[in-house]
Amino acid sequence: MARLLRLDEAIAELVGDGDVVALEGFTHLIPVAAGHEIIRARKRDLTLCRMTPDIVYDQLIGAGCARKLVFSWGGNPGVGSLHRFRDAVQHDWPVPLEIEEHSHAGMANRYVAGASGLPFAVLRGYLGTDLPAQTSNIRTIECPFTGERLAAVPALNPDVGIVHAQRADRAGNVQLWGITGVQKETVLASARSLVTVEEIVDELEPVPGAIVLPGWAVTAVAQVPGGSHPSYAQGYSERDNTAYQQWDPIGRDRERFTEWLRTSVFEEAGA
Amino acid sequence: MARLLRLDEAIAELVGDGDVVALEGFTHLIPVAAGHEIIRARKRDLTLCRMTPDIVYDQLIGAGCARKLVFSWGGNPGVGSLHRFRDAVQHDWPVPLEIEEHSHAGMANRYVAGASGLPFAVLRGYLGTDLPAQTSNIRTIECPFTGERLAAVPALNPDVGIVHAQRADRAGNVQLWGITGVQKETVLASARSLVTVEEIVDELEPVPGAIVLPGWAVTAVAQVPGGSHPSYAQGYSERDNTAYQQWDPIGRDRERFTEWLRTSVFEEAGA
Amino acid sequence: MTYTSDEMMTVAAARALRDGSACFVGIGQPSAAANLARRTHAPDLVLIYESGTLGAKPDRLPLSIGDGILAETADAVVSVPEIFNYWLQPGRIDVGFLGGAQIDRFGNINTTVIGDYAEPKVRLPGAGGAPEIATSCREVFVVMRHSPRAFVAEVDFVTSLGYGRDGKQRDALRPLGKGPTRVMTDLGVLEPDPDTRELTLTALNPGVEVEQVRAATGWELRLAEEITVQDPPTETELSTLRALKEAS
Amino acid sequence: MTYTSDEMMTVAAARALRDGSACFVGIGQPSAAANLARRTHAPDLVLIYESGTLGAKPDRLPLSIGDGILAETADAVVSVPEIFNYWLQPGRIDVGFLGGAQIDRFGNINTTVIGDYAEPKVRLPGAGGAPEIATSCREVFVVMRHSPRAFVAEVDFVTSLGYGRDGKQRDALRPLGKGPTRVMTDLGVLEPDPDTRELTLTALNPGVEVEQVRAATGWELRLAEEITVQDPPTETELSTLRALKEAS
Repeated sequence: MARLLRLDEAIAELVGDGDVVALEGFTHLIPVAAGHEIIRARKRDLTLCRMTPDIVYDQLIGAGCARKLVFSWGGNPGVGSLHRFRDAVQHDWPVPLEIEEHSHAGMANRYVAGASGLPFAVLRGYLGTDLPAQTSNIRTIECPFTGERLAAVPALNPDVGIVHAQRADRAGNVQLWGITGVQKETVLASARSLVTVEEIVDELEPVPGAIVLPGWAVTAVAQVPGGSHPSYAQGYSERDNTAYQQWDPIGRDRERFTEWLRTSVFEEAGA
Repeated sequence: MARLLRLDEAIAELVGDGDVVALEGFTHLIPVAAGHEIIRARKRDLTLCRMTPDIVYDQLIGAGCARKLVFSWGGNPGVGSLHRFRDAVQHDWPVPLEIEEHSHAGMANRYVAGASGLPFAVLRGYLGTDLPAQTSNIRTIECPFTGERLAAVPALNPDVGIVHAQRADRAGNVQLWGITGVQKETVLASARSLVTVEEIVDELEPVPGAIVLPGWAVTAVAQVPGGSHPSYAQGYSERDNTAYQQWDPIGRDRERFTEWLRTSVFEEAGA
Repeated sequence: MTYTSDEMMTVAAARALRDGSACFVGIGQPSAAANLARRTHAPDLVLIYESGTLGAKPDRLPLSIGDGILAETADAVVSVPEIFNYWLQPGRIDVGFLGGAQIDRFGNINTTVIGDYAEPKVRLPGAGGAPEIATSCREVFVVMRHSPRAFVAEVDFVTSLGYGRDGKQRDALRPLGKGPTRVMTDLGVLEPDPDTRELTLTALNPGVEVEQVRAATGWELRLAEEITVQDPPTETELSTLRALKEAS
Repeated sequence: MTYTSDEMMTVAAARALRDGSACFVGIGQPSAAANLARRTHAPDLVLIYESGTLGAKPDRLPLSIGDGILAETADAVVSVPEIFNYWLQPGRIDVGFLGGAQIDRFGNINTTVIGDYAEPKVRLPGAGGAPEIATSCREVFVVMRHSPRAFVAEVDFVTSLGYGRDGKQRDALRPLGKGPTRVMTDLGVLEPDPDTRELTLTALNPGVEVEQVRAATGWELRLAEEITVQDPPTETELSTLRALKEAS
């Protein structure tokens, strides 16, 4: 059974310096509050994994938590670039950032292999692209039946997988619906997992389209209402598109960003 | 968009002699009526695929429709053996039956590879068993990252995949719930697909736990209420456990079976 | 209360399940044992059926691994590929139950064929989920009735790996799981010898003599240094088991 | 009605979509085009977004590929691994839309980096779904604004395969899909030459001169034997497009 913890307790206990950490959520249900708690806890040298690093990863990178980023698309969706990410890659600010880059299909299959207890996954991917030249984590494999050559990627098994969900019951069974992305795979691929939820309820009423992660497959659950803001939790909140736009000028400027960190993360009470 | 056909039209059009045909449904939602229609249509030389061949496969084999069976567990669940299957394997009656045998994990992954457009699937399977010695369709593959050796099985891509579901709308969008087994993979892995449904409705009301197969990914839908009897359709019918027990003495005896075929399949009006 | 040797076997299997563990359940004896455990000492036992039901809580014994009551009472229902790939394969499941037509002295199990594969004396149902249950669950409990035809020196076909035909193959192949740690029968309990992996008598059911077990075993059965006698079923165990069966 | 060159580009992309086909949609221009098509000549167009929504029917333009309105209106919502493995990879999807920072004369697209990968001048978002959209969709439509910085002789980085750096690589690698069959810009339409695969001007937007397109193209642009002029947006197309945008 998952343990019910406060967010700050959970991050303190589950995330260690140098860990491989994945915060997933595909536009929907992004665990932003958990990311901010990682910044507040001043975790360092993390290898951050995420298919679509967006503003919470820009913030983690700008705050100096990350040593490496494993990803497939980094941007502020519908707005533009991630300036903290660019600054780290192009100017090593505040610390150098190593990158390992995949396609979405490659990343998704890395999580699938991780969740499946397999060392690698096979896909029709990366064909004719320059991506395999930049990492040793994209290789080819031959079909033992047809001889055809396909792409192979290694399993991704984070030390800690963090996702946000609509709700959990007191045994830590987690229920999420709407766009469910790669959250199940992230939790199952990770050695430890944390799910932040909008609310903890006595009973999980069935919801069409919902998936349930059994509590015995989750390490910890923390109740963090609004924990995905400015992303959204279907049935609980709407995406705050303005916040995504407002991030752009903050992220562009080191000073404004530093000020934002101070006022919006460090001086904010822990969730 | 899937075409809405009568069951007899659909079988006549979609299933050809010599085809590779999969009827799937894991205890729940077994497309029994479609199997009987294949018998009535006197299809021959089929390669029949199914994880759990049970009484409808016993009937198809006894009726002489099959040349080969690809499977992972053949029995009358909770009752005993499949006597028509045994008679075919042990005494070539009514025709010889070649078999290709896998584990459930192997079969499920063959469908997954088929649905994914990959030539093979990788699994931790068959370790230390005598199964790989009996087929060329279980091989080993080496992880290109760790060097570890794992099992590989080829994709299963039937000519025709047949499943039963609770309902469809008029565009052929199919909805099923409860134990959904390997039905999605079967439909997606097959060149042509037929879904028999309890009812055709104007609108598919969302149901917790339901999956939907879009009509454009399905070839044909046929309305066949009770089409999974003596299996069941959750929300529509209960499993007829007595019928499974009653099958045992019929299946044991060639004459009784032949009589059963005549009265219960051939003389029955097409659905 | 009087009880049958089958009931003793089921009760022994139930007792072996730790509360809070996750158990991959087949139909028949294993399902009865797991459901009995959940209703007695192990209320938080997680029952997983290969049909894709995680955390099923049936109030009667399911009649098949795809019984509707499993889906209706489960914490989650997933596809069959998912149950094998995401749940069984990575080693998340503590205990897998297996049975079969034959088991040999190194715990290998045959559910495929008696006689030659190409010219079978008896064609059995086949592998089902067993090969991967045998290697991916952290440990395997076997429940089978004792007889010389079932407990054989060497199985005709290895459907599920125990410790291998020589007792050493498993250690060489290094699957995730430990393999069959306990074989519970209508006569007693066999466990693999820590060194040779040979199944060895470690416990007797009440009223059973060692000689009876020897006579029902197709190889020269060795005895553990200490052989215990299992407690008979309690009244609660028996009445709970019978109520579960009657409800079906 | 007056219209912008961007509106002409979106309308051209919408017109290229056949009714009843399945379309893998990215955000921005492609989403506008696909939704416009569904509201005009292609009511049965199936919109698929990489967030896992199959058959989404939004009544406004979604603001991201994970906009809640996509899940709420979809025929089915599947996981991200499933959308790539079961739906994109096997070649079920007729048309994939791509755009990018750079496209070269053989239709290769760069969304990764301007300059050297290790020492980038500009670090771009990266690949996303594009590499597999480029090879697994039956054909690819590209929507991009014309400029010499975007339409380059050779891309700095091949994120998504067009016809390869030499125009021949695609035929050697033999992916499922045909590749970029049509590049729709704010000036006109380029299509690959059937022999050389070089992108060639086949149509002009109304009021655009060939010289303008040449000037906006970073390689010596060849002209098809016959160059058509596209019809301007109809009133219906324009008002529908604007209504979709205003609703967002």
